[in-house]
Amino acid sequence: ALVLSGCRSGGGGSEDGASAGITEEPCPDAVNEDNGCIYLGAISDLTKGPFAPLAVPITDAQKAFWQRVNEEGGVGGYDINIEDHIADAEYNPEIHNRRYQEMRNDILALGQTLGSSQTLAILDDMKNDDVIGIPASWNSAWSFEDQILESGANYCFEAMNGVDWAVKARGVSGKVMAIKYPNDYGGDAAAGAKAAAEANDLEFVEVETPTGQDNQAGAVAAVLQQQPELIVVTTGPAEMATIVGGAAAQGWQGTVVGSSPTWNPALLQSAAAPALEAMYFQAGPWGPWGTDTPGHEAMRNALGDVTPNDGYTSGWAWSYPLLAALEAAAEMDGGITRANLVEAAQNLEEVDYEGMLPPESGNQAGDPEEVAWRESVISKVDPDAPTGVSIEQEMMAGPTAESYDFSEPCFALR
Amino acid sequence: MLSVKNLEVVYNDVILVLRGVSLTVPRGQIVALLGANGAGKTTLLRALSGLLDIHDGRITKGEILLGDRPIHGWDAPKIVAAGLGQVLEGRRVFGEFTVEENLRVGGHTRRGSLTDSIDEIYTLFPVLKERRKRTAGYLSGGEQQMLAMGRALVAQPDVILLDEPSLGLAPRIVQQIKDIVVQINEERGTTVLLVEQNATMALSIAQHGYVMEHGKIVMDQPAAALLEDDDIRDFYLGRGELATSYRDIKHYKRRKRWLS
Amino acid sequence: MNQFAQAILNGFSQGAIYALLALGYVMIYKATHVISFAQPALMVCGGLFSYHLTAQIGLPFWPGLLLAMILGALLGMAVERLALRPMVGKPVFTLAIITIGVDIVLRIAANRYMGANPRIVTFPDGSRQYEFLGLSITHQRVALIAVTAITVVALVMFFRYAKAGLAMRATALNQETALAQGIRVGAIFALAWAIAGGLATIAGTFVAAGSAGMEQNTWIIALKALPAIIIGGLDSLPGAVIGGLAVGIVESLTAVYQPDVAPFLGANFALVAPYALMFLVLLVRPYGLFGTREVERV
Amino acid sequence: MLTPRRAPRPPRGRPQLRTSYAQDMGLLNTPAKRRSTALVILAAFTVPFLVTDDLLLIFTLGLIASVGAIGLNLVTGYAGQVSLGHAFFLGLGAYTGAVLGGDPEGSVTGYGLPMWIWLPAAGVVAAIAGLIVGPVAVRLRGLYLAIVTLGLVFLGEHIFREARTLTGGPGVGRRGPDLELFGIDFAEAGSLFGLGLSRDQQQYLLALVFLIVFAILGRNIARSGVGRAFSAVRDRDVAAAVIGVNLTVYKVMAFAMSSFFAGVTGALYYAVVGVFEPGAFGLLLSIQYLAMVLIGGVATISGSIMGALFITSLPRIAQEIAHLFPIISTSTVGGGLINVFQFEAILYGLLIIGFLIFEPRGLFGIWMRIRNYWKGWPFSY
Amino acid sequence: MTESILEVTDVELSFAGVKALGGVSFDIRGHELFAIIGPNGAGKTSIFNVLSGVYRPQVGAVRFGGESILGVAPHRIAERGLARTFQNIELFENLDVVDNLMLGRHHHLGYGWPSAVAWLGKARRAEVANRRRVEEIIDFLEIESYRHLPVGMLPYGVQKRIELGRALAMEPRLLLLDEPVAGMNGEETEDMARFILDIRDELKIPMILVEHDMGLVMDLADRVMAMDFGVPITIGTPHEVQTHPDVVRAYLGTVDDATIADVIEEVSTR
Ligand SMILES: Nc1ncnc2c1ncn2[C@@H]1O[C@H](COP(=O)(O)OP(=O)(O)OP(=O)(O)O)[C@@H](O)[C@H]1O
Ligand SMILES: Nc1ncnc2c1ncn2[C@@H]1O[C@H](COP(=O)(O)OP(=O)(O)OP(=O)(O)O)[C@@H](O)[C@H]1O
Ligand SMILES: [Mg+2]
Ligand SMILES: [Mg+2]
Repeated sequence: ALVLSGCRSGGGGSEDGASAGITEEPCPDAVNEDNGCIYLGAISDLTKGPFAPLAVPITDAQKAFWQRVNEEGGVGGYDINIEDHIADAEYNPEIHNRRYQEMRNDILALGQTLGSSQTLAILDDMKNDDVIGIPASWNSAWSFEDQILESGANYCFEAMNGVDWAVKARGVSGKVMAIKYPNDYGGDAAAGAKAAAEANDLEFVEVETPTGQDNQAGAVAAVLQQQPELIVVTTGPAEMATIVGGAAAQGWQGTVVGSSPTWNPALLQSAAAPALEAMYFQAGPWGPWGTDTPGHEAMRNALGDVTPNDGYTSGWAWSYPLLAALEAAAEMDGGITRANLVEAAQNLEEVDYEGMLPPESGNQAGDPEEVAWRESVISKVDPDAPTGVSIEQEMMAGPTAESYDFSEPCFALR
Repeated sequence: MLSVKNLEVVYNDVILVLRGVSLTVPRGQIVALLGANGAGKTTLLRALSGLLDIHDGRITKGEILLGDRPIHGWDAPKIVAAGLGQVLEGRRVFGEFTVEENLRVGGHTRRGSLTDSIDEIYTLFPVLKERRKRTAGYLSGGEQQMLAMGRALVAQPDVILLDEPSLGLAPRIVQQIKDIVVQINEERGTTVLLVEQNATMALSIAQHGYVMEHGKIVMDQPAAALLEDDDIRDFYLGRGELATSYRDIKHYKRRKRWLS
Repeated sequence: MNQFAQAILNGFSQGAIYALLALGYVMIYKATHVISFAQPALMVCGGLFSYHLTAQIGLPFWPGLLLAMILGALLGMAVERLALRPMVGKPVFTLAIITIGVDIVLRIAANRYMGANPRIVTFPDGSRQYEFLGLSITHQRVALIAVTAITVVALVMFFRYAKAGLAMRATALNQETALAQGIRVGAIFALAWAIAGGLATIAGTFVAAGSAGMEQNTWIIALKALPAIIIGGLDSLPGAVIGGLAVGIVESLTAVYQPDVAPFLGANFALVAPYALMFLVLLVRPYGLFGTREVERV
Repeated sequence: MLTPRRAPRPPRGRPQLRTSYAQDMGLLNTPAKRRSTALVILAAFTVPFLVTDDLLLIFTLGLIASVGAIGLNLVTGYAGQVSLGHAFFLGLGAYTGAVLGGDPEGSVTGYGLPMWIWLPAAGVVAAIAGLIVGPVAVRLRGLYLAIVTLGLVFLGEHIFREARTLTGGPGVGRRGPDLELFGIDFAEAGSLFGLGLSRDQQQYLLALVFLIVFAILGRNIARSGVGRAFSAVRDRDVAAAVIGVNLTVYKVMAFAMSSFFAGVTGALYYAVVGVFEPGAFGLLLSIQYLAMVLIGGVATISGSIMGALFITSLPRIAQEIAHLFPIISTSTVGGGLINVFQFEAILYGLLIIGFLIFEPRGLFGIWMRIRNYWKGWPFSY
Repeated sequence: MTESILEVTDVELSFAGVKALGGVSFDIRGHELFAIIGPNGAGKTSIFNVLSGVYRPQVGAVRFGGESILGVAPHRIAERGLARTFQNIELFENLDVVDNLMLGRHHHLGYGWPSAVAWLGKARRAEVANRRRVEEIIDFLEIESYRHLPVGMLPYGVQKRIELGRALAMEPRLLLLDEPVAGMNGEETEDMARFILDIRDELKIPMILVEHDMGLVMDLADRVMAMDFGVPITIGTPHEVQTHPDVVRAYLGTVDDATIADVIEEVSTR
């Protein structure tokens, strides 16, 4: 198979960008036998990488999303297939690149590209190939990349909203501490937290902490030493629970604001549960799994009997703009092609998120300063909710985010 | 007691080293096995004690009987437990162990206290007693050889295979080794298969002798007869009466071979 | 001062986990002279056994742990039998790479079991605090330290009074010679792996009972034991314990003080502090604190 | 000293007999070796015209990694100093290359120097690090050395993480240097000797030439007095010293040479990969290179190359095999007992285990068997 | 007689309280064959280890070729012309015979790593020239047929010969042989004896020989030193040493011992 599939002369013949990734043949196992087929790729982190626990539900939700689209008749006479080009890149830019090379002639667009440096590794090729992609993160830099079709408020705005909310709703008036991973995710959120702290005239400190629950002694010590009133965390769930649990065990009290990647419902079984229930809140781009909107509802129906997880919610919500772009491209001259899709994506003004986000949040046509979506929801710990959190504060943008000068990313990727 | 019938051994699936060896070591006797370097003596002993595996060797034909039990195909620990002990070629002491620990490992298969048998070894080799707490790897070559011998005796096997036990020993100790072999043979009735380059020594205590060349037994006679044999004298015993000083051996000699 | 003492106490209790893991490495090294890179997987699997037995099947913690240890030991033996035994007598680095293969296989299987959610073992009354001299420690940590102490004593006794201890070392030094003494090398290997599996299970269980539980990335903890065994000396049981505790304490002290005392070392220098300590120890003692010096004479 | 003898003259028509010592010590000292090497090289040059670009990328990376594997084989295979620190030297080379050859306009430091500067410089910087580490090796043995060099990897990762202006930091990373040599831009499709070539074809050819050069250098080291001294140090160091080999010098030299190879490999490899981040240079990378050496064959140059190609293409091999099992491959992510990616990853582990169990002498061992079989051809017996 | 190549004066060596050598003095005169005998553990090998720089004695002086070699690294001593064989064979098992011997010529190669990497004129010429010397030794020791075999696979007797060859390849000014015929049968011992004699008589290399084969020692040696417990008992001609009562008691065994009687008889009839 290796030799056959790799044979230069036998390689499919669809090397010209115009028609790549789209055929008049029906998809394998097609829902609509009469439709042609659009192939999407997904380069994710499915086995060994650090995000595998989240990436698997994200990817599953995306499969379910496109399956539902097909069941509702497809787009412009085509079914969408993402199943055939899912690849595991182990959160490694090098493998990410390899996986992209393997599929670049066979896909129309990337339904998922997970990781920042990973996506950067293929971004130039994507540009040359006229391939757009859905990121699996909320990095502020994506607003500035034409090839990338992001959804919801980025980490930076999210952190601003978290701080603003805590000041207002929890009466925070003391020191704000950002505890962050030393990467783009941490950097983006910390920049937002800092901006908000400054805007609210609060003292601000930043602590960088590595991955691994066994490596949080420094962060715990920093909390105990500095006694912040508010902590904005951008780590994984294990680290967040270890820090909050550890600091609380030694007497610290205050407010913790995390974001979607810092939370896992299983933490409610841990020794840190009491501390989390008392202090943990989470800013997010949209409501958690159990939220009552048509989009959430459709997702829950489509996924059926799975253990609820907000990875699903994200994977589902992220897919809407690509659907919108496909629908727009189908209306254009020449129908759905890579080039049309790029153009459609760049000119999207509204995306129907079925209530998960307001339609105007999908606006891509304009300066990020003008169109970037700045509103988040705040959730609280709720042991009765399916994913352990439920909405505390509906979609809003705090004063800091409202007035933030977004003429460049909060945290530069290149 | 121990008999080998038509044994063939192959290393790495290709190198045929024993080509049909048969030999018998009757109960309570001492049998000497002679042969040039590379003849296959060590290989035969490995086959007897089940250590071929580890050298990528395999018995391809023939059988080995210990008493009336076929033991080819058994693994080494089982053979040792059945009463067959071995002194490996080339002083294989556990270098990082002390002398005493080495002796204790030697008694691994024995139940109960080892103190008595170890004391016995110390009487046989007083040097070892002096060095009992020292790291074996730092002993002199000869001391290590004594230790290897002593270690095999701790287990008090019924049959013992000795692979060049006198290697690198001072003449007085060689003498002593000889006495020890005779002693355990007489007092405990231990059966001995003795591989030696020091053929004079070996044949002087053995009842029977075998000579091996190129993986075959080429001579099989009572020890006394072998001692008289001219060829044996020439090749194993060194310069007999005929030979003069090494200084006079200036001519190139062609090695005589019996068969093959 | 109090902060200092607390940091040491925290490091000590974290070090107990490293010590258990280090003991596992040392066991396998003692019998085979191989460093097993499968130890992380054994730890993860052990933690999951405990999780499954307590959270899913409903056993209480201690019986669950005991049963899990048995399963962990069996898993260790199975690994040895299937992947390592065929390689007896082969170069140790080849074996080490094989253990890496084993680690991948086991961990993927464990990941499959875990899925997206961390698996958390509930330790009864685990978060109760004890206070003394102004220091605080949780009930669970006290239990961990006690279990570690009991395990260490049991192992040391075993090695002092059982023949297997000497036989195990003999096997590692020279398999052929060991075989010739009647030592059942295979059984020794199995024993070493079984003990290592059991130890990894205890460590894994306490990791899984921590505030974040056992998740897909938790295995990395097991690598902390590597500097520990070098500090203590690869083949020394007391060395493993002291090394493990030293790593825990140094890590904790660095995490607390380095940002203020030596900020120029960069953020999170605590991650590499164990290795820095290892370098220092080796400068003075090339075989670690208690390791056996390799004998070499000509 | 001894009665000199003239070299024996070979009878006519017996090509196996060498007429001079120089021939006996030649790079390829038998016609069979010459013939098979020529064939292999020829085949290697035709590969880019036969396979698709995605496969070609894997081969390109495999060829470059081969040089790193040869380097590790020098220190670990030939000189017996087991190093788990290779990832550190690879990283050092990668960042040296990226900083010297990188885009001066970007947010991370880059000097935009040409390839003929950054590539050797990457080797030199890594070699200097090797010179510094080498003396530690003199004191330590076996696994102690292995773990200490592993410490180097952790230290290196820390430095790479912290030196954000040079490395971009974790999760962000930076771009490698521009691949442009003798006016040929290997990062774009172009034409070479009148042949229209895609980017991947060009990079493949570059990697191939790069490997050939370094394989010859490696072979020279191995067959010269230096290589012999390495083996002596490995097999018996006391005896080596007593016959006149300076242990310290050769251990340090082994580290320095190996690091040089690693340095150039790192620079070129990540230039081809494009974007890389500090996490790349962790324990796993070191282990991968060790696996290349072990699976390829210890202390052989050709083994290193086979090992590197094998390990770099192993994920793809596992992927292809996994798709042969239809039951598993139908479910991609959720559902089922196990999904296809997990199956792939497990296969990857199993292949390593199985391979070493069934052929502990590595790919080189298999190659020797095949060669021995064909040597007697057509009279195979 | 000119200055002697080796002078050992009052050398004492102990290991963590254990005395291995307790005041050893001797010298080598001309190109004589000097033998050292003594019971196991007497310190013979330790003397060799002191001479070749593996051990450093706590007390005493060792002058080789007129210069002190105390504290000099083993490889430097080798470069000055001291070569040895080992009691337990210390060959490089994975290398073939030629490479083992070429390693003996290591410090005669005379090219550094840059030439090695490039393999241009210099390295190539040096390799060829040294290979020629190695082939002479191969001829001399009659090991042609093993040339390209890894030495680990060869029979013990051949390995001993190759070890001698490696020492010879160093073109030594003094050669130390540690039990060169241990584990050999009569015929192989004869071969070895012949080589030793040729080395002394034709190559004129002085030698120190440690050996338990009394026949060989008494036959070949010019002078013999007997030692026990790290101190010399006596130095003299073979005959003197052999009949020295202390030597007989400590080393050879009781006089009624048949083999020893043989030996004494044999030597005294000559
Ligand atoms: N592991 C092995 N692999 C391949 N060949 C081997 C192996 N061990 C021994 N041989 C070969 O088998 C033959 C017999 O070797 P063996 O060691 O049995 O001889 P020996 O009679 O004991 O010789 P010595 O007197 O030197 O000890 C030799 O030619 C040797 O090269
Ligand atoms: N490195 C060392 N460490 C400790 N003790 C040592 C060391 N080297 C030698 N010895 C001791 O010194 C003494 C003399 O040893 P040496 O090897 O010189 O004896 P030898 O005369 O060569 O004996 P043999 O004839 O048995 O080879 C022995 O008791 C030995 O244990
Ligand atoms: Mg033998
Ligand atoms: Mg000696």
